Amino acid sequence: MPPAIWKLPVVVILASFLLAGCWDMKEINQLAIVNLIGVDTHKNTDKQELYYQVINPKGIATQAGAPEKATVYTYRFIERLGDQFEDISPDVIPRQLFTQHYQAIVVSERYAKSGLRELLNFKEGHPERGTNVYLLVSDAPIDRIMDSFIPLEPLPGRSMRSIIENQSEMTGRISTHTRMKDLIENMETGQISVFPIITYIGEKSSENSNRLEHIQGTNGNIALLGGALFIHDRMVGKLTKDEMKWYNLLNRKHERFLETLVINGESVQVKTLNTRLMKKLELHGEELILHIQIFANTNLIFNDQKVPTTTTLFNQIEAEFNQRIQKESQRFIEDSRKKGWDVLGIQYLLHLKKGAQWKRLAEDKDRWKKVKVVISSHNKIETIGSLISPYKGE
Amino acid sequence: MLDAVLQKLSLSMDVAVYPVVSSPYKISLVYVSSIVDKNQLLQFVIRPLTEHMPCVTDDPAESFRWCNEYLPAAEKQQASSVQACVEGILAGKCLIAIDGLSTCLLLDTAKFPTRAISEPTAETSIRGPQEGFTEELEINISLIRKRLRDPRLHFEKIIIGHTTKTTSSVVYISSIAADETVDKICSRLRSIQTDSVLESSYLEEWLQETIWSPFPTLLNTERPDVVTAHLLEGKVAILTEGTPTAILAPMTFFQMFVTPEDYYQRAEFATLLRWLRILSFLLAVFTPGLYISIVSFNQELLPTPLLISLAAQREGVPFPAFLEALLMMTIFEVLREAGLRMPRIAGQAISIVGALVVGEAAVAAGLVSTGMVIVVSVTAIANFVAPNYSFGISQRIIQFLFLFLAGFIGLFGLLCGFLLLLIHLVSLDSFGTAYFAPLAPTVLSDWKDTLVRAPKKWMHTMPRIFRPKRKVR
Amino acid sequence: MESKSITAWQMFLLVFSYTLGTAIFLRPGELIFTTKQDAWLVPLWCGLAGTVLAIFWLLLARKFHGQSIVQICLTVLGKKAGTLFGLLYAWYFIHLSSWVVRNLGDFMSATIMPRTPITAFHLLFLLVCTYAVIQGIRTIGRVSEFLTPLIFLTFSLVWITRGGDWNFERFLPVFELNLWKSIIENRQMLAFPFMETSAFLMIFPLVHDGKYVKPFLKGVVLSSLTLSLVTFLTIGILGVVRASHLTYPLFTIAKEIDFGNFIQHVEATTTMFWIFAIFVKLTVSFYCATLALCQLFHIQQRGVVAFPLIWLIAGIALSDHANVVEMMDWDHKYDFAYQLLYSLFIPLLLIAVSWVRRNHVRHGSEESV
Amino acid sequence: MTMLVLIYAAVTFLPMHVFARRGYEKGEIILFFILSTLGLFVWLSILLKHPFSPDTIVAWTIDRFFDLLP
Repeated sequence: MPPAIWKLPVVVILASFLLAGCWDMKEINQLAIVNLIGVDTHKNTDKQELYYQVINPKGIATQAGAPEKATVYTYRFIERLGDQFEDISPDVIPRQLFTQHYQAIVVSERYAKSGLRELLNFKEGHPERGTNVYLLVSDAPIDRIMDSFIPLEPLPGRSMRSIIENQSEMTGRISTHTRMKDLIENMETGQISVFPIITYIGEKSSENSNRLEHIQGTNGNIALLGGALFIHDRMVGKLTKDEMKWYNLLNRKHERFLETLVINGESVQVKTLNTRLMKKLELHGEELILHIQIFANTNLIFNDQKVPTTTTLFNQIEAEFNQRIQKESQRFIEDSRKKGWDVLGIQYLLHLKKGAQWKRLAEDKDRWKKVKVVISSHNKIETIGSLISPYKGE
Repeated sequence: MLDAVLQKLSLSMDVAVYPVVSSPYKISLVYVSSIVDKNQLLQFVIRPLTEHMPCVTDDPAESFRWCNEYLPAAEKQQASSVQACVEGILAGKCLIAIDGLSTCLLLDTAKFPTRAISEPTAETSIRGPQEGFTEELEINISLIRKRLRDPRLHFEKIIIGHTTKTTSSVVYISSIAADETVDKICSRLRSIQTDSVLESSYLEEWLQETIWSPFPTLLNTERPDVVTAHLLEGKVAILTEGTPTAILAPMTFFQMFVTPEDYYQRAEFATLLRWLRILSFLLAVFTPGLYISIVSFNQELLPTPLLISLAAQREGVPFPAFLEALLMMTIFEVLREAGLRMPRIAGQAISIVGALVVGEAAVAAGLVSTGMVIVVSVTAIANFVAPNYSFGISQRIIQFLFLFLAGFIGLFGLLCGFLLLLIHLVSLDSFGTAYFAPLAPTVLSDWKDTLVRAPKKWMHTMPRIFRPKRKVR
Repeated sequence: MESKSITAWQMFLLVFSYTLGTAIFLRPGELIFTTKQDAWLVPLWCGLAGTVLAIFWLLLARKFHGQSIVQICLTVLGKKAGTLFGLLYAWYFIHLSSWVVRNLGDFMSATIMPRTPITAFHLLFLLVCTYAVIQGIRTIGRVSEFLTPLIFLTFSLVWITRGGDWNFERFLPVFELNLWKSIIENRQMLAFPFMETSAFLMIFPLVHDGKYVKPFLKGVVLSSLTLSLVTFLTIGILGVVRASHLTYPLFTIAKEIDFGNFIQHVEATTTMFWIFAIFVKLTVSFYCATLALCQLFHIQQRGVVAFPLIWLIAGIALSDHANVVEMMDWDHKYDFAYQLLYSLFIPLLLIAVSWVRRNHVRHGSEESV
Repeated sequence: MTMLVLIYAAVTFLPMHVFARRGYEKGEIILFFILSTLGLFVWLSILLKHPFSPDTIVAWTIDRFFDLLP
């Protein structure tokens, strides 16, 4: 057993370490926990307006029954994004910025149109600022969104996040793949990406926390408007909620899909449980054809038919559902083609193909305009609600 | 001869000289009254000498020969040298000295005051035998003999300590225990140069190879059934005179999580309990360090709601997290020590109740955050789960080491602490068996009894790490 | 202390985590940057070349049974030249350890603890390594036996939780790389994880009764497979775009774990488990450096040599390069040539000299050694 | 600068004193001294702002003598 020769100098080194103190030590109550970040261009200068919504811990952790206190504070900076950002925050915020747990980032339409590349580099650059966060575009002036309290949810950042997650769970109009890192990937490969647009209902932002006493739920609140379409890192257009639904279906973004059909005069609502979508790009002679096949098991949520529900009715519903999907998606593809948006990402599919012939086709930038799209869909109704045959009413 | 012996014994209060016959030559008895069985002495020595001794002949040798034959004592011994006589008297024997003769007769009438066999205090178990060892070596040996009626059970006698001369016995089953382990232990015991051995822990320190290790490489226990179980697995036990605790060697790290109850309960219940003990070891060692490094270095590990509530809690706390933890833990240690020193009944309760009361008061006074009190009391309670008390102490030492490292450089310090601990554990070995045996030098067949307590039906092979002679149980 | 030996299974684990140590953090990003979505093929043929080198070293070790590379230099080249080449090897191992330590320091300060100077990490980590080195190879073998399953477990957990973002389209178009250009471009991949296993030339004699051939080969082959698997998974989850621009793609994968909205931001703890691999790598290279010096100057106490080396290695790690980019650039240009000297030229020289000397002896011309 | 020399003294002369008292061979103590002085030189080169970087030396030699691969 070698004598403990390493003990003596070790004590010297460790002692000198302990005296030197700890560099990375930051107490919990020295942290300004950021929950929501907003970015907007500052009038016509090249600076940006940055909004940091910081949580007030005492405001949230109050026991039940205590009067509602301000749960968040918004700090506004006017500064160029990239340079010396670290040192301007301490001018105003007395604590160290802790941006690792922020829930969402809201970008104004103006800023989105001018390109987000700088913001993405800024966010990915430092490990403390992540890009695994939902990106939202706001068409209302951004200070109205950042400066208002939201009923029911103490933290506005969390409310935006739950809007997106619930919406994608229930209706499938928004997919959860709308994070900043998805924009990064699509930006480089030239694909299209769609991010939710939110707006503020009401004229004035409700700055005061006693707004939470009012019974009014909808006005003075954030609401989902539609989708913002991005090519590379610029916002180029808007999609309505309805178009968003088709976009998500055709790009395998989500498994949920909701559709109301009218069969022999009465409405029927069908919701898909899991949709599987196959995209195959084929070359027939000189002609490029994109085959899209959709398979779905559906759930009949609302059935207002006067006719007794029999399998024939089901077949009828399924046929109508398939037919509606083919017609509507063709219409959606035509509209977007007119506006010059490669919604199906055909250019990207071309790029993925192997072989010299495909390479030649991929060179021509708007080859995707001349591609014929064939859509076929098959679905099967699996579950119905608790009404086996709806009431007739007479 | 008699005078020389008395002069050597320096006439302490309890040395008695009793002249039996005084006519032609003096025959006298010398004994230590405190450690001699009086009525046995009266009945078997004094009465026959005074009444039945035939005519007193004037030849001392004749009467000596008579005493030698007719005195009905269990063990007679002739002692010629003064030293032997003195040793005999001090060992509780009574000496018959006849004038004019150089040899004397020693009769064994020793009766040391002993305690009755009672329940072991440290290691209680709900089910299983309730008898524990006592201070008397013979009684302890009988307790083991009672359980192991096997001719190959050996008790080797070794006398240690040149003033106390405590007899300690090395117990092993020769058909199972590995020979080199037994030889190593016996040679090491024989090589001990000390004057006194009052408790088996003296031997423990001599037997331990590494001096600077907080981890005990020998298991101490007061229960004969534990000793028998380990003997059957090829280990060696060391019983010492005057202490109820026996030492068991060789021992691995994972034996510390084994309690005798594991083998008396059902298999799956025992396995879950064993995992609970391992978890509580990890809790006891890592929670303070982890809490400090999360609260003051990488806060992002906490989920957001917890982070917010912790921030709200720590709003008014004056100390940084590291100092606060140090303060609370020293208070807990003080309270625990106070609990131990109190009389047995109040002891354990005081330390827990005191801790929580002090904790609450500190929180009310705003000195400490509630989260810290929870963390420190969880560590303290998890520390009590360790079945072996000396293992509990080593946990407390490591707790503080990890706290300092985490307080100094956060998670990285904790990582280095864990690595130092692992290297230290892995480099230890107790009597030829690797200390971290079934895991570090992986011996898969032994996993069934360390990490998991397999049901009896499957346990038909012996643990291989102790190199037993017999492979099948 | 060398009498203590390690078992074949421990040897395999040592080789496995030694090769994967820092390579798993640094290599996938660079590979994806150069050979886009076919990056996972490169480690395969690097492993192939590595195995060829491994077989060459095994032959050398078989020829001089029971001797480490330093002792071989002494026996073959005699006292003076032998010590010179032995010192060269000792310097190589010291240089290796300083790279490993520097990579660790950069990783820690770039990801988890940005404000701590990297020397703090270096000194503390080297202290732990010295304690392991002083305890001997048996302890190092057992430590790796306990740690490697932990590392593997954490890896598989991370990949499972990140399954959600998997997307096969990121691999198309497949097999587009032209082999020769990618070999030239990624030659530093051959040098960094695979030529460094020449350090095991020091550890071959320490394996229990000479069973070092199979575990060593298995270790090299399996680690190259794991490297290619990791690159494959990085491309699948992060995508070629992000993976090629990130300094530590593995860290970003751990950072973005989001399992049921509760297990988030666990990157700090997961990377702590991966640092065990770096610990094993550093301990092995540090042990080889100490052993080389001890065998050169016939020293029994490893502590006497190990302890000043902390001081030296931490210094070299700091003074070697200013930043990560400079280091990667040097690594790309010179690493292959530099390590070729130790892994190929010197062993070849040793074999040649020993062959020439045996001819002299057989032809009866006595040559004083 | 003085802090460095102080630590150097603590790290080399204290242990050397212990080794001498413990009766180690001459060779061991000398090697210990050489290694820790080497360490001192490296740290001095860092403090004096032109760091001793073995990699640049290797790069220089490779460029001059053997130009192996592009």
